[in-house]
Amino acid sequence: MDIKKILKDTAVLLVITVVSGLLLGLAYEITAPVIAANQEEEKAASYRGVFTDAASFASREDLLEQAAGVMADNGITNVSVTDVMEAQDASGAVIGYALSLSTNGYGGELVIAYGYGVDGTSMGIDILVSSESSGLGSRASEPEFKDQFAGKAVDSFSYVRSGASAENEINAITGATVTTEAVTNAVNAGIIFGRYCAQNG
Amino acid sequence: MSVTGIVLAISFQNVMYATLMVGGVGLVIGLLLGVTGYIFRVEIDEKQQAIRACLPGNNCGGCGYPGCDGLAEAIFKGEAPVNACPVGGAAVAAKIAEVIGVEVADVPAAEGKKAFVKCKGDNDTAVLNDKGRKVCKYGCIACGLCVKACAFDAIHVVNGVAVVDREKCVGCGACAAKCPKKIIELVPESKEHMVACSNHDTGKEVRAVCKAGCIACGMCAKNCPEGAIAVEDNLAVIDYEKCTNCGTCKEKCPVKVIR
Amino acid sequence: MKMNKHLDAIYNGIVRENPTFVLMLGMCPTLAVSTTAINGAGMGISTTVVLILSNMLIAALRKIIPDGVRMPAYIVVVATFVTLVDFIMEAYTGALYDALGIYIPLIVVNCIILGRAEAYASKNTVSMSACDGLGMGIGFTVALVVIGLIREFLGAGTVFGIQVYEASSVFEPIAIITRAPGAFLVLAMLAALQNKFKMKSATNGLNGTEEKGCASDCESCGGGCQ
Amino acid sequence: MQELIIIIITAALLSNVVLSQFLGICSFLGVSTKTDVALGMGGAVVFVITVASAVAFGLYQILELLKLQYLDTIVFILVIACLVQIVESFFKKYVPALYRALGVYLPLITTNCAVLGVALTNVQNNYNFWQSVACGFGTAMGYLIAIVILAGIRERNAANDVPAPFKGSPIVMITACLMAIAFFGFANLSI
Repeated sequence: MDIKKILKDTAVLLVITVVSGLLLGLAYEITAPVIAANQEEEKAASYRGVFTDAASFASREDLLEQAAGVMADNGITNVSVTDVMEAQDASGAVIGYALSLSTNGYGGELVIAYGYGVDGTSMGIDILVSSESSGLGSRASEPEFKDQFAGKAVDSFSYVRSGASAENEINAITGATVTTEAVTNAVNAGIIFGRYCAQNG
Repeated sequence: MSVTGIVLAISFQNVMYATLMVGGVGLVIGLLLGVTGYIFRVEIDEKQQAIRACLPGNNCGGCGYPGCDGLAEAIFKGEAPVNACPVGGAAVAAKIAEVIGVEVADVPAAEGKKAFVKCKGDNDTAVLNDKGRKVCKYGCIACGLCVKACAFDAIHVVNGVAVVDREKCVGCGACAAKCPKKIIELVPESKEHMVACSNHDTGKEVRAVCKAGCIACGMCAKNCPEGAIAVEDNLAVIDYEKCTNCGTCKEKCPVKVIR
Repeated sequence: MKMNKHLDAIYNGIVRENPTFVLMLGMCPTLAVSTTAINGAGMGISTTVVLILSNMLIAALRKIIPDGVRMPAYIVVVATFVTLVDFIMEAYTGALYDALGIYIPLIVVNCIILGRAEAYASKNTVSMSACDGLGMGIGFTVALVVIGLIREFLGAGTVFGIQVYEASSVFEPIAIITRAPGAFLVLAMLAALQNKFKMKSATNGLNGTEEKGCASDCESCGGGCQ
Repeated sequence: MQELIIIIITAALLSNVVLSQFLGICSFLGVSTKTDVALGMGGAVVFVITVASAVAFGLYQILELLKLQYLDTIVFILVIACLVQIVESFFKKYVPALYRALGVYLPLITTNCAVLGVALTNVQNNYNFWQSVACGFGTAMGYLIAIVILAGIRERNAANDVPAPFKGSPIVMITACLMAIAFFGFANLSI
């Protein structure tokens, strides 16, 4: 049991791991605030994109807690609300809610930002996180598909292969029906939760 | 933000936690590996590791064992002689002998090997076609793959045929393995006479393609006192066990193809 | 073509021992990230940075690190660099970070980095290891971009993100190519092409078995034996 | 208990680590020459991933306590490297034949993306202890199944007359591609 060799090996490994821990700790502390700022700014940008005429946003943690309950009551299992922001106009009056909705798309997690006006109109959507296959599902973030949800006061959306006529119908992305369905389900869940927030906001 | 601003912003407590955490795991791992290393250690005798340390370690396989580890194991088990390493030569043999306490003298000197190119048809003696290539389809095509394969710079293409530098050659066989025409042979060091041709066609056909090729006349076979040379498939082949380097075959050969 | 040994190490990494086509290392990122050329380039560059830095540090420490803890020590060095690159990229190049997603931490287990650390850096000088890292990195990036281009063109009709042909106008994009099985296919074709290219000369090892001499008529056999 | 079995089956078949998530391909392509070697490698991976998942869960609790989640990659990989070295010395002592057969691919398990991938996904799905171990075991079984199937096919391939340029690694990759497409079939099998 040649202790000396074992201790020597462990000492070398200890020195390397301590130095590595130090480096990582420092790096994390320096970059953490920058990363947090980036994420905050990114979220605000997407909400502004979804809620053009909102002047400011206030985070509503209380509504966020109730989100899971509301989803369960309406039998929605594949969509979860990950963030609730109250949209206010210049005078501070509540004009709607900006929600982050997470669901599973074709390639994995799909998170969209959705704006719901207190008068029941869907202000629009934006794709925050998507791992859809490039060229197909990823075309969901193109205006041609996204803007179909903007400015419509409907209870729910449904998609058709092409030639959407009714107000609550949208055209699916060719070759990416799974992605289209995921986005549509998320928006419909957003409408239900948005109406809930408007009623007891 | 001035540098001091950044420094104050970092809460040293977190950094210290991170260092302790990673360092702690490193410590536990180091000890664990040490202990399990000891529990599961395989009884490789220190002597075998010492032998392995003496060997050059370029795993050329010249000794016939899979790399130096294989040779070290064989020497340790006594299956291989101390000087089995062609590359290391006497120096390595002496060191190993010291390690396992055997006198070098009383160990039979293992026969080192030298590479030999069985073709001497260069651009002058061999008949070339209109594109400047040798017509003979057995001989050396001067592709240079053996030169690239040799780690000891012991073989070069000279005037269209590969030639071995016997001093530098350690007999590791890398060139023989790489030769596309398979005409490099490993000949025991002590032997001086070799047939520098691989052409199996009849004498007449050989004469048509090369002035220095073996015409299978059999003069060497008839005159060899030991019967060490025979003509097989129109080509003279030497049996190195019987050959005593007397050189009669070399004199008798009309086309001087035996070196 | 005798280059000085540094240049030779770089050349070696790109052509002779190209990590993706020859050594068949680093398959996981190659298959999964090379959906588009830009992703491939991003992944390639970040891997190259980490590869060079870790190769140099491991080469510098090679005498100190005892054999008993060789593996954990190398891993800590590589993991530290990767996490640092991860933080820096997330903080200062957000867009690229979103595209590469989970593959940044998986650079740690990218077989090329540890493979080169163990096979090369632990036995050579710092400068040579740096060159080897650079060579391997470039080889990997080139391979990734080439595969990315092919998969992007066939699978989504774009080249470097620019739409080259409208979907189903000229040619219905094959969706499977953008998925990972497609990557296997593209890689198989490229490796076969490489074999075919090497195969043409009668003197490489691949078809050593048949004894057909090339009758020294080098024109017809396309050379390759020099 | 029933939920654990579902996790195991989803990890092994539905999202097979090699053929659906595409992690751990280097050793998957490298070691699958003969079925017995593949079995040995699969066994080693099952041990490493299962134990690694358990240990990773424990360590992550500590990391969460100290709010050092960003250290998860380095700590997990350290643990995995240690486990692999233990397995390596264990094989060298008790199963030397397998040790020589696996050769360089045993340390390659450390760099095996599957092992770290599983540990990280366990953390992301914030499984509890038994779920993590189940997911680890399931993933490892998935790896074992995939590598043994590929080894079987490769052994038969050796006898087929594969076109010359496709001999060697290209034919292996095409086989892997076809297996991956076959495993897509499991994708929408919901339990």
